[in-house]
Amino acid sequence: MAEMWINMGPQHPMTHGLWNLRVKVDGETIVDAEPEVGYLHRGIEKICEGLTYPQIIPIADRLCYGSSLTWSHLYCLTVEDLMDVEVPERAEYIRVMSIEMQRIASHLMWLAAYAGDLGLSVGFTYTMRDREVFVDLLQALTGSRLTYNYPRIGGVAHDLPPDFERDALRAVEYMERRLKEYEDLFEGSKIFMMRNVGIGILRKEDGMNLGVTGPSLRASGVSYDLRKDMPYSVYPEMDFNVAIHKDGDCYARYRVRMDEMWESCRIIRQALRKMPEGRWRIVAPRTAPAETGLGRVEDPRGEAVMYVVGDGSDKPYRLKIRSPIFVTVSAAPKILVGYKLADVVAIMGGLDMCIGENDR
Amino acid sequence: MSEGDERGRAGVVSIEKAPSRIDEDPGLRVLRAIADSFPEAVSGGTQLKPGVLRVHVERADLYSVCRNLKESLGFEHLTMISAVDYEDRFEIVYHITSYEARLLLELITSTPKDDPSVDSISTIWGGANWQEREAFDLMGVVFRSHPKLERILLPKDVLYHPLRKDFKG
Amino acid sequence: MAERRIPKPLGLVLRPMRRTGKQFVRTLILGKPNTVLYPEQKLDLPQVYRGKHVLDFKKCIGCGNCVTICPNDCMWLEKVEDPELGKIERPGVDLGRCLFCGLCAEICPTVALHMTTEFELANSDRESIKLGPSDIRDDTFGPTFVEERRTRRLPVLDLSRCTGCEKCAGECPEICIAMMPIDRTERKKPEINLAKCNSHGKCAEVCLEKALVMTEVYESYFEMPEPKLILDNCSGCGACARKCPSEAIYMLEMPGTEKTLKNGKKGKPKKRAVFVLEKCVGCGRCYQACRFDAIEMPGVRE
Amino acid sequence: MNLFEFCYGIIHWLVDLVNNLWYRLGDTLPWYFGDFFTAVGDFAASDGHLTFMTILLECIIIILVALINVLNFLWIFRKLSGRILDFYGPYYVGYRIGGWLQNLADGIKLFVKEIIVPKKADRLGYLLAPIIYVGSSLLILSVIPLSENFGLSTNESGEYVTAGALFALAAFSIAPFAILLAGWSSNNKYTLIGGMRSAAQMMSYEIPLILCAASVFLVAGSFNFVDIVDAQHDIWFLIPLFIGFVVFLICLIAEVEIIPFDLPEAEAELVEGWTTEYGGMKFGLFYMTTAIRSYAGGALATAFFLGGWHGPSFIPDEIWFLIKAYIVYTVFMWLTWSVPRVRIDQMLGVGWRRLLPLAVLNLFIAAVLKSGGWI
Repeated sequence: MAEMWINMGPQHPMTHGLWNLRVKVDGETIVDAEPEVGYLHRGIEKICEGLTYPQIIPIADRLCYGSSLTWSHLYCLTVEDLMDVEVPERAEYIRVMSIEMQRIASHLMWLAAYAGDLGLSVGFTYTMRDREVFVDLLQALTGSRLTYNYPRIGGVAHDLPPDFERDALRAVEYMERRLKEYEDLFEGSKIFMMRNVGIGILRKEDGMNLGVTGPSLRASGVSYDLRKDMPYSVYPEMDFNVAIHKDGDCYARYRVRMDEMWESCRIIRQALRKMPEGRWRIVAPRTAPAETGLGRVEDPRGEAVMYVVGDGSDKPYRLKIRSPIFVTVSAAPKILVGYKLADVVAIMGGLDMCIGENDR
Repeated sequence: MSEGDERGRAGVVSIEKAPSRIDEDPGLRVLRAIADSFPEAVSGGTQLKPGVLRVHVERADLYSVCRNLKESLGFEHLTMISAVDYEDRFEIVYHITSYEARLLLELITSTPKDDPSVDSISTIWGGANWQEREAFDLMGVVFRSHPKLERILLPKDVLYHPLRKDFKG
Repeated sequence: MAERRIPKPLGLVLRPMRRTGKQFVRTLILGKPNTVLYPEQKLDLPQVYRGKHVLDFKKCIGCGNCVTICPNDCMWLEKVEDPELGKIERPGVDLGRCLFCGLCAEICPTVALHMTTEFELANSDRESIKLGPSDIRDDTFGPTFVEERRTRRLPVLDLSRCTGCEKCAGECPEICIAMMPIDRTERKKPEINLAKCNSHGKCAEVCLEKALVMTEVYESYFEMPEPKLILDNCSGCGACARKCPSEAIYMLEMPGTEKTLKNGKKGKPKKRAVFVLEKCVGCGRCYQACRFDAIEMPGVRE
Repeated sequence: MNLFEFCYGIIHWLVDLVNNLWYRLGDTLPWYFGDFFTAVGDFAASDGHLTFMTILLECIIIILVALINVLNFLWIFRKLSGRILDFYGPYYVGYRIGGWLQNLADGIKLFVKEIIVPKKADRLGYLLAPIIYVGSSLLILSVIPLSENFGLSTNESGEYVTAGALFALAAFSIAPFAILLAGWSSNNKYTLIGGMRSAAQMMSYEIPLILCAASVFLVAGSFNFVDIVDAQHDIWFLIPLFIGFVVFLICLIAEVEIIPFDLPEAEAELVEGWTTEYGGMKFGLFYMTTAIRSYAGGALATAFFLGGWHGPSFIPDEIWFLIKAYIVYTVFMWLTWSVPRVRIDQMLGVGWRRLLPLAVLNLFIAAVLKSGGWI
């Protein structure tokens, strides 16, 4: 068969969201790939220039449907850096706990999508079912199921609801039981290992050069986790490990995310134990000085950065968002070439795409 | 490191004021190294807070400074490229990370309004490729000798650069 | 980090089949599947859930802060006539544009706007999801809602009753009240430093005219803009005082500005606006009402 | 009484009923009309006509039974997958009978949809493909008897097609042609790749499948279903030919195209594979045919390895056969929901490198057993 271009997207079951991966195949083997993005460009950076600082928080939630809390948290961190706001300690702990819950929920959603891509329907429904536990917790905490709008500049919106601690611990225990089940379900199956081990290898040098971050980079053997390396919030107080794997293939990426879920469970326990009493919110200033602020967090998908320029008014002059997936996708051709057509879903699924933050 | 030290801006130290501590702090050491290698191109090196540095660089020397940063100072990861449209200039801000030293360097270069162009650094950091395309797409900054400087988020036939301040709706 | 147990896929596909078999037995024999059969069964939603809005007409003062904070411009103020409350302005919500972010309920200075757990809001046309003030009115919802925001008992000043006797300033144990003269009116008003006040209530006790009354005030998490009067531009028309939803603006006469009429008598003196900023909710409606550029409000969206 | 006798009785009764009228007309009308009616009556009462009509009626009954089975299969498929995947499955349509009517409702819905042919598709091939696919799959069912008495036979003694099993396997392997035709004529890259994959897959899994069947034929000494099942009266072939059974099941999964071997319609990479361009009832036919082929596969496995309709006599033979076929299908479904999809090269590797040697080994075992006289 002659070489031909195949459009995988913008409306295709492989693409989680609106984007287009054009692959050139020779028979079943990929010889070239070219991602095309921008189908979901909403101009959030421009929208934010016309909104006041508190109004942007719900907009920042809309950046990523998988882990919206991380983005509003990042936005609040950035603006607090710009305004020099000191956040109460209880708020910091609540934030850390909630974004770790969000990380678990996001990774479970990734696992669900990944399993669905590989054709493992059971993986899809079981993980989505267990994600529901954490979504319910976050709903009880924040009042919404997907776009939480929970962090505020100078704290968080609500205090913990009654009995939250008990429910959270129960959920964490449940999750740890479930994670073992997933290991049986995924790694226990020969076919899953056949589809993953040795597929889509991203070498360490390539990953570092191409700016890949997050689990995808850690799966290649680079220990770069902002929670450890450049700690923000109360992460220095937490005892956790950075999940690293050295192979750089799809299995390593899967493994890193699974390990991160274990570590997140640990962090949630610690945060609940160490949670101090006190205020969870302070009054934030309305206007920001004419300086720049920078916030960086470890998103479930990688290193998320916001850079905000204030001009003395109550609206940001410029808000730049660094999406981890945007950079990771640009590395996709490097990973894809040489593998089979069916591996595209495993590789791209393993990178955990989120087009909302990618196109902004 | 206590939380107050980490967050507050009280730790802003310029190189000239505290020469005795240069060798203790890795950030200041990096600032000094940059300033030594490119005495004319680099100005205003400050440490905003522990682990975050800021350096202004002339746009003509941007490429060589970046090459030096990657090859001798161990800044292996380009985090972000952001372009800001000020009233009198465009500022292109590069956030560059060093995995080893745990440093973030904010490299700022500015271009005049009528000629928003800088050298592309996508040959140094491959991750700069798409970010430069994005900056070109949304802000209209031209990156010279970029391998494929096309619009990326907007359709190919759009005539404007929406993040510029003179673009209204 | 420590290597975790990685199961060897020895049984080819038996291990996952065992898991699914367990699940099968669990759902088929031992219990029901996890699904919630939606129209018959519904999830229990927490109180903080952000669903449809309800507005307590009696608590609402019509300040429009909710309209200002809304990121999507989906709220508006509408004039309604109520048999009890008279001609008032109350907000409406366009649910077709609403983000359900809850900022409107959060900023409400009198906790009149809430979001309920009602989420079945779909309708067949766009006009019917545009809810006017009467559609979201529910005066009975407020008491059932546990408000998280704290209240403080604060002295609230009614300037029209104040005689400037300075008793309150003398009584305050925290010395947070200072009598400040009001320009060109030959009167004084107590300025209360709310940050220092710890709700003793002594000032209200000694006030003979009941100008200072201790009232429960919800504390706000938002720093609101404060109006500034440019006295030279003020014509004394009183438009701002009529518009002010929290009655924080008083029109005081300025002695010595009377015009001499033709018959030699003196007319009425000119008036000026005086702000009691402790009561201000920062809505900026005075700024919009003023046609003489006498009020500055830094940072209010045009 | 077997099915032929049953149908013959019905037809005979019907012809008698109508012939009353015919002969009376022949008697009363003038000669030139009367002769004609008498001749019609004579023709209707002739042996050839009666046998032909009997076989037609048999076909209709068998297709009806098969379609009801297919509905059952789809219902089991959806209900079982619901239970395994932790949701309810069909629930409201036919609430009292566990949502059984859901498939009927879906069928009606698909049936009233517009027939759309893509503009650049090859019209003839595009429309012919579902017909070939369904037709060939129904052909399989025509020769599989549910018991000694329930099957398509052409004479009163109830003998079935002599080489029925061979015919069934032959009809089973017409499908790749239809799939390739569908994939090619749709003029779409996904369908093309899906069709190619399907052809490669079915051809490579055909060989172990037939080798396993051959071991059964060898041991039973016949191509006839009744003989094969009778040969299992003492011991099911499952026990001596266990390897063959496992290989046969795996090959059946590949032939039926369900996960883990549903590469031709791998939805994550090829949208819907070779059925991408098909909509409405054409898609419905494909969907239904998957169930027909599952049923056929289960029936073949039952007849070849699981002792056919043998079982304790408190349940009728036909029901025993169906129960076994359903259990085979249930195991398919269980496996389907537990594992991901394999890749095409891995799949072909498994087919040629693992299953083919195993099938040959199984044939060897069968030959040894047969020649040793142990079975």
